[in-house]
Amino acid sequence: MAEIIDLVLLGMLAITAFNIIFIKDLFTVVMLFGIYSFLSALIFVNLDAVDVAFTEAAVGAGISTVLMLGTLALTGRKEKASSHKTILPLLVVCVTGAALIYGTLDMPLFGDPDNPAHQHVAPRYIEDSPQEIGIPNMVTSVLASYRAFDTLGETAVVFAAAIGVLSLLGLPKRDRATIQSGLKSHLVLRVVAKMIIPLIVLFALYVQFHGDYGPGGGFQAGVIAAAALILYALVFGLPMATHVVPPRVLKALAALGVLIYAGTGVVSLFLSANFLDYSVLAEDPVAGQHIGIIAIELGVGITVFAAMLCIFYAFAGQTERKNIQ
Amino acid sequence: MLVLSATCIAILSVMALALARALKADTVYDRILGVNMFGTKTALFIALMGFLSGRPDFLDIAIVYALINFLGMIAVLRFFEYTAGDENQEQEK
Amino acid sequence: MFAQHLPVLPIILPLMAAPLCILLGRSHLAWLLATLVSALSFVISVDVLLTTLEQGVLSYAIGGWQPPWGIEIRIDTASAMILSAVTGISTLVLVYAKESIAKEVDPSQHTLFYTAHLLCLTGLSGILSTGDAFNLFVFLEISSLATYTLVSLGSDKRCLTAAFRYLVMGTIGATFILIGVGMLYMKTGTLNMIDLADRIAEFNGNRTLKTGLAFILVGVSIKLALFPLHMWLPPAYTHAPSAVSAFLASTATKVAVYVMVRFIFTIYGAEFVFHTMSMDILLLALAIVAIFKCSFMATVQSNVKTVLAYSSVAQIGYMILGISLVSSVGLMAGLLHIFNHALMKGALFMAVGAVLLRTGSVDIKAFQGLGKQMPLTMAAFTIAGLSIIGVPLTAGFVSKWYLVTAALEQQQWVIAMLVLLGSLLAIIYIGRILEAAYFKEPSELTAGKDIKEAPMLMLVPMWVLVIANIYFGIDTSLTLSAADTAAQLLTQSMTEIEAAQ
Amino acid sequence: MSFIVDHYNYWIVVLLMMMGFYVVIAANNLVKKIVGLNIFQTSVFMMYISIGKVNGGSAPIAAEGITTYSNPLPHVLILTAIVVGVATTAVGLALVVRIKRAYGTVEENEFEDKEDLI
Amino acid sequence: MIEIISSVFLIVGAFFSLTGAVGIFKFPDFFTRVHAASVTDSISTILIIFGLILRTDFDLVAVKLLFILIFMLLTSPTASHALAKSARHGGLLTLAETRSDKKVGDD
Amino acid sequence: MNIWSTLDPAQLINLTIVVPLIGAAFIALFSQQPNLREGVSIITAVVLFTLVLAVTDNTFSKLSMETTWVALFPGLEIAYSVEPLGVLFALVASFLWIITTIYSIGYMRGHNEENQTRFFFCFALSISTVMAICFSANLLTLFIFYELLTLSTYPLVTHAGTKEAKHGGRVYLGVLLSTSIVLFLLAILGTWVSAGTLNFTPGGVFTQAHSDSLVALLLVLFCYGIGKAALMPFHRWLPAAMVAPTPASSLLHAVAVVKAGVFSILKVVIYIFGIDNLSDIATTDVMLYIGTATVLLSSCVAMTKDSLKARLAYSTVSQLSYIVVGALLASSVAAAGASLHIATHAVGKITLFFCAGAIMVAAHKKNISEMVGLGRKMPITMIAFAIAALSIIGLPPMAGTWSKWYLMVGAVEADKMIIVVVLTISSLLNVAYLLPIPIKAFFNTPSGDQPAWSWSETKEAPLPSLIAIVVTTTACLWLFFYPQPLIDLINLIPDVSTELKGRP
Repeated sequence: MAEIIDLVLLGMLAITAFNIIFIKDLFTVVMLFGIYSFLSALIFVNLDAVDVAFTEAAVGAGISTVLMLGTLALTGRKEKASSHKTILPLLVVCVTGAALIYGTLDMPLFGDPDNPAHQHVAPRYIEDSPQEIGIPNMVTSVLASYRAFDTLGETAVVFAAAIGVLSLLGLPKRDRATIQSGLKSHLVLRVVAKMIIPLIVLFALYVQFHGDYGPGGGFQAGVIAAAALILYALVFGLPMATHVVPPRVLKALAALGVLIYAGTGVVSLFLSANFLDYSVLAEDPVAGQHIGIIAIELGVGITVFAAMLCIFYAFAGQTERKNIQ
Repeated sequence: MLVLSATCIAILSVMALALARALKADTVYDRILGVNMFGTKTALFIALMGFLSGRPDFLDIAIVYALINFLGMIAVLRFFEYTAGDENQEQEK
Repeated sequence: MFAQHLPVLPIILPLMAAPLCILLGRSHLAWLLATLVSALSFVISVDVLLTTLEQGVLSYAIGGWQPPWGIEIRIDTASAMILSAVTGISTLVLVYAKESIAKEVDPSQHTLFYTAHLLCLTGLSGILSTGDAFNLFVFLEISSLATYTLVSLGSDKRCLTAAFRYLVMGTIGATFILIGVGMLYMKTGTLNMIDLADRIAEFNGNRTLKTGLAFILVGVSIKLALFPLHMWLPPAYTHAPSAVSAFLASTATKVAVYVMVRFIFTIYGAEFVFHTMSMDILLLALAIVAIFKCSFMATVQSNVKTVLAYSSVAQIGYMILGISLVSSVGLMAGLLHIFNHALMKGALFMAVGAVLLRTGSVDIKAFQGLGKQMPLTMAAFTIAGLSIIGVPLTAGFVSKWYLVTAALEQQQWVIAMLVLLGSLLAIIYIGRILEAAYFKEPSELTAGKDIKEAPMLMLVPMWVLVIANIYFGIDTSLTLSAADTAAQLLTQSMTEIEAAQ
Repeated sequence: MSFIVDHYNYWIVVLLMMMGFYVVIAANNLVKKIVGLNIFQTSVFMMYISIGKVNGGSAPIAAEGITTYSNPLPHVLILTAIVVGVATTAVGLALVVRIKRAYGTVEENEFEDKEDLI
Repeated sequence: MIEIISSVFLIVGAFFSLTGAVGIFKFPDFFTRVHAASVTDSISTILIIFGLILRTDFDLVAVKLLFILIFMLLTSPTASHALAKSARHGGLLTLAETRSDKKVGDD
Repeated sequence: MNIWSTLDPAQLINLTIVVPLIGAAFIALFSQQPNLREGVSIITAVVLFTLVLAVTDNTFSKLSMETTWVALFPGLEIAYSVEPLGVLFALVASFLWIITTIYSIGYMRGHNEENQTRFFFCFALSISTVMAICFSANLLTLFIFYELLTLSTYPLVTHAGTKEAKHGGRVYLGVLLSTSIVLFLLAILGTWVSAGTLNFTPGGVFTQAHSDSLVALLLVLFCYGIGKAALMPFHRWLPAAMVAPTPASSLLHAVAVVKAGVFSILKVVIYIFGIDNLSDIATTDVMLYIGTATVLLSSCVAMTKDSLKARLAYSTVSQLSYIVVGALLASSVAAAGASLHIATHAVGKITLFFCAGAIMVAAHKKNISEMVGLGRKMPITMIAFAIAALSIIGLPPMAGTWSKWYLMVGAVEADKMIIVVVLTISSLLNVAYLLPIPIKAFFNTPSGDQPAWSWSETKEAPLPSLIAIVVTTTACLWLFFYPQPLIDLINLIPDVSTELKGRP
């Protein structure tokens, strides 16, 4: 069954990607990209990567698509036909593809438990992490403890992206509350949005603190919380949203999250352990690990929430500007 | 189990049809409709898959799907307002 | 107390300082913090370098998890040497940036500039220190994202398209690296570099590993702007703010060269790359073409920053040439050139930035007559330019000397001669600028303007680099011993194989 | 036959990657380039997740009664990579917005000051 | 017993969603298509989720399923409504209108 | 003669290099006071000459003088050590610097040149580098100062600042830098990699173990790489550099640059290849014949030039090749002749250039065709010219006789009769292109209605210039009658001797 689903999904992916190449209406392209993300997230679920699917759905289909749509609102939705350069790209792609196919010939069999990838490092994560770290979600264990440094880097990347977007687009000013915007004609939408936005925030908190046991964690929670506010901004207008969460606060929050994460590592340093070694945070190493993971997940969640929302604000501020003019 | 599988396949075919609608549509609204339908069915599909694989605690993902689908729809509608003025209804097929 | 933690500090200090900059808000506070942190990192890296020279490789398990399960910070002499150069240049550039940025960047973005700079430094330090292949990718992306931001801060609108081009190319490169690392992982089950090296040795001629190597090399080649994948570099360096050009030109591509060295010598092993895959011939050819094509391009540009940017691509050719000679001396020459080129390009771009500050232009015409109007700046430019050419008693001569020595040791007379011919082109493109500065009358661009010497805060870092150029051209003991130790360590496996045969 | 069954997943993923890659390098519109970049990256993520799959395995969240888990390590890597991807997308799109403002177009061949490159 | 009821729910739900999918192709104008899609969306969601709830032990999983159901029942019709409204706002006409007033273009 | 005998011999070397630098610093300091500035120039030159004399004294008393500045690479230092050939060159250079300085004062003032400070400054700098070249202990040091010499003389070449001067400067810099970087440096590196040392070693550094083809290749690289020796086809820079003011030209063509080139070739031949091994190298003969071809060809070209300085330039190209030929003949006598020719040609050619400059300053004439009857206007200058020309030709009783004599003897000893023939033909060509000038000046009367010659018409160059001319002319004669100190010095060079082998 899983194989059939896999194949069907891959087929749909291929069709979607193929259409994206040729469709000139960028609006459609972006929507199809949303579908592409959804489909790939389904594949991730099908291949047991639930945390990844969670993230891909929230980020790829959610944030990326919203940002792309926001950009289209500013740049126009038609791709102009280009007469030149199809041969060279095609050639490059064919060569690259051929190289990859060549590479697959010696690849380990798909799904074979005896693959080297499953034999060397991974068994320890699977077998020992529930005892060493004390939480059932191995992905969270690896992410937040064994490879916490990667995740610190990831947080820095999000922060860097926020810095980049802010320096390029700047944050909207707070004092534009007078201008009515948003989907103001959609009364039903406004009512429903008011009802579900608290639900989403609640769900985000659940994902934040349930990440140890189920799929999810700081990153996903941050994105979902940001999604709630993005929804708010979309329905009620950016000025309203900036009143709820002011941009300056967001900027500070994004910075704070990184500091919380790195600070946790520095605390370990002061407790004469290696950087990001949580075992020393409590008497019991396992409890220490747990405390550490909660702390850094909080840092990740705050940074991601603030950074994503910041980025959205920056884009929305631009569309708002265009709208006024 | 068989019923679950059958339902899965049915939903999968609905997804395929919705996708086809999104790819081949007369108006941009039809596209959006297809995309929306695709999104809701995907959420259902995930829920079914959770049961199929015996790990129903993945329902969180289905929630995210539903949420993101809604968000995406609103974003499409919102930003479509800006671009609709730019060009006429699309005509390509 | 912190002695054993020193290897990790050059990464986390700037990483923590970056958000602090945002929290501080005021640009001059951010500047002060960034400079101090960068200087502290520099001190630490030099200390680490000296430690590696005494004790060999430093290993540090992040989170207390032993490799290969956890991420290891692994600093050998090669990394420490380049790390010192990167942090050192970063400090100087930050000192320099205060005045330079004030003119070129909007005041509201100054804090963001320092934050992005610190993030970039974090990324570069991380790349240099980490012993984990995937972690390297993460830090590569931190530095890249910060770099795109920094480039886009330029005052000319063309910086935007340049940054975009850079972003697309850079992301393709990073994704290629990601594909390659994935292939490595699927065949070996590990991501730790040393562990990878041990396990790769078992598969000789595996097609997946070969493809992985090809993708990693192409990806890294984009990042290091190896010809013909260098298209993003000249516009990016031309239109970025001067301080950014100075920082990037002297560090970012060098770090990418380091990544290539890591993958070739530490992970795959020279044996696999050069004997099984015969990559040396390809790299050699590309390096030679890069040297000539881009040096030639440099000679016909009118924008001095573009000249220097093309020169950078050409100089990268020299580094790759050193690597592709497959010998300890060649690698040593490559590493030396990474270090030395950082010194000279930094100084050159700083001088050009000072000219931009005072004349408002970096066209070669703006340089006319500057020899009298900005004598100190132009003297710095001259000395650093001589170093690029490879004039004796400058740092550039030392690395070229070893490069040619390495070529001659393998009886590659033609290559040796080509390397020297490349220097001639450098004479032409540097000479054009010097001629304008010293032997021409001010052009209409600057005529009538009262052009003063650059401010102290710009001159000091510029001259520190210039003096370093001369110092390391005369007293080569430190750089040579470091590069030699590093090269020996990296080619250890190679020599063992040769000894066994 | 078994060769195909064992590799079809990789092949389709390669096909997807290449479609994305083609969009990146062939598209004239900058937004489309970014979309292509995302497709390319997402497909690479699929390759990684394929590596982690173990037949008969289950999602790597410890639960009673389950003995085989898929490999969690690729999942962790890809979580990070997805974030990197969205970060790049955000910065890229911000650049596109600025380019539109500065040049009035986002079509690559319409920039009036095309630089003589290569 | 519960299993059978659940199966019936699931199959009927699957059937409804298939009809909805056919509907978005076969119905003549946009508004009728929206109608087909949104109505079947809701009913099939209700049926399938109930079918699934019956297969649980009525624990946290069931709560989550209920949450999904409520969420989807709130969002899906709203989205459809907003879409239809947008389309109307954007000048799209029903089939009847198009027939009766051919002069009005859909721009 | 040794007024510096109290000084440590090693310090002497440092001083010879540093004293001109200090002089340069003071010249720059006194840029506003011409008298003071030129006073400093002359004092520095004199001090330098006494220093070199002290070094000579030490050399005769077989005192070894060595000093090391810095170790650039392991086993490779910037180091100096005195050996007789270098002393010879240093003597010539430092002596002629005094004269040239005196001459320049007259010339520059008479010509109202701009940027005189820069001129004297660069002059002092280049002398400093020449001293370093003279005493360098290894090829790397030689190379470094060889390059510095090129760079420090570049401002002299482009001194006029005109378009023409810049073009000349470009050719000058282009040819010299490119040959030195691409060929000379390559040859040095090749030597370093294969022999493992760059130190000048009596008898050479190559052993039987080195492959013949490698050594042969290196010889070619050295001969062409040392572009300052102006071996064809890399001689173009020399005529191009003629745009320089005459004192600079005389420095370039008689004292510093070209002599540094042939000096380097001699040093390489004697101390890197070894004269005795030279005949075993396959390419020696090839280079030898290229050298002789240069001798003949450039003499022919010289005849076609009407511009006096250009003619002298081609004459220099020709004369330089004498030295190259002498070095490559693989004969100790020829090498001695070549070494001696450095000195004799220097005094001869500098006199010729001084005269050319004097004519420019006093009569504003550049071309030979305009110099008809000039002997009456400038009798001292033209007499000096004639004497120097005879010296270049190699007729007794002028200094040039000795060097040509030894070269001939060397050629005979090496059994290369063709060289003897070529040298003879070349001397005839010298006669053909040099002697007509004084002859025209003295014996032809200008066409047209020019009045007859009278004393009142005499308008010689400024006094300092005239003094300089007289001194160098005297030197031309002096060296014929008292060449012994120089010959003694040359005989100290290992493997070089004015005595024929087998006849001690």
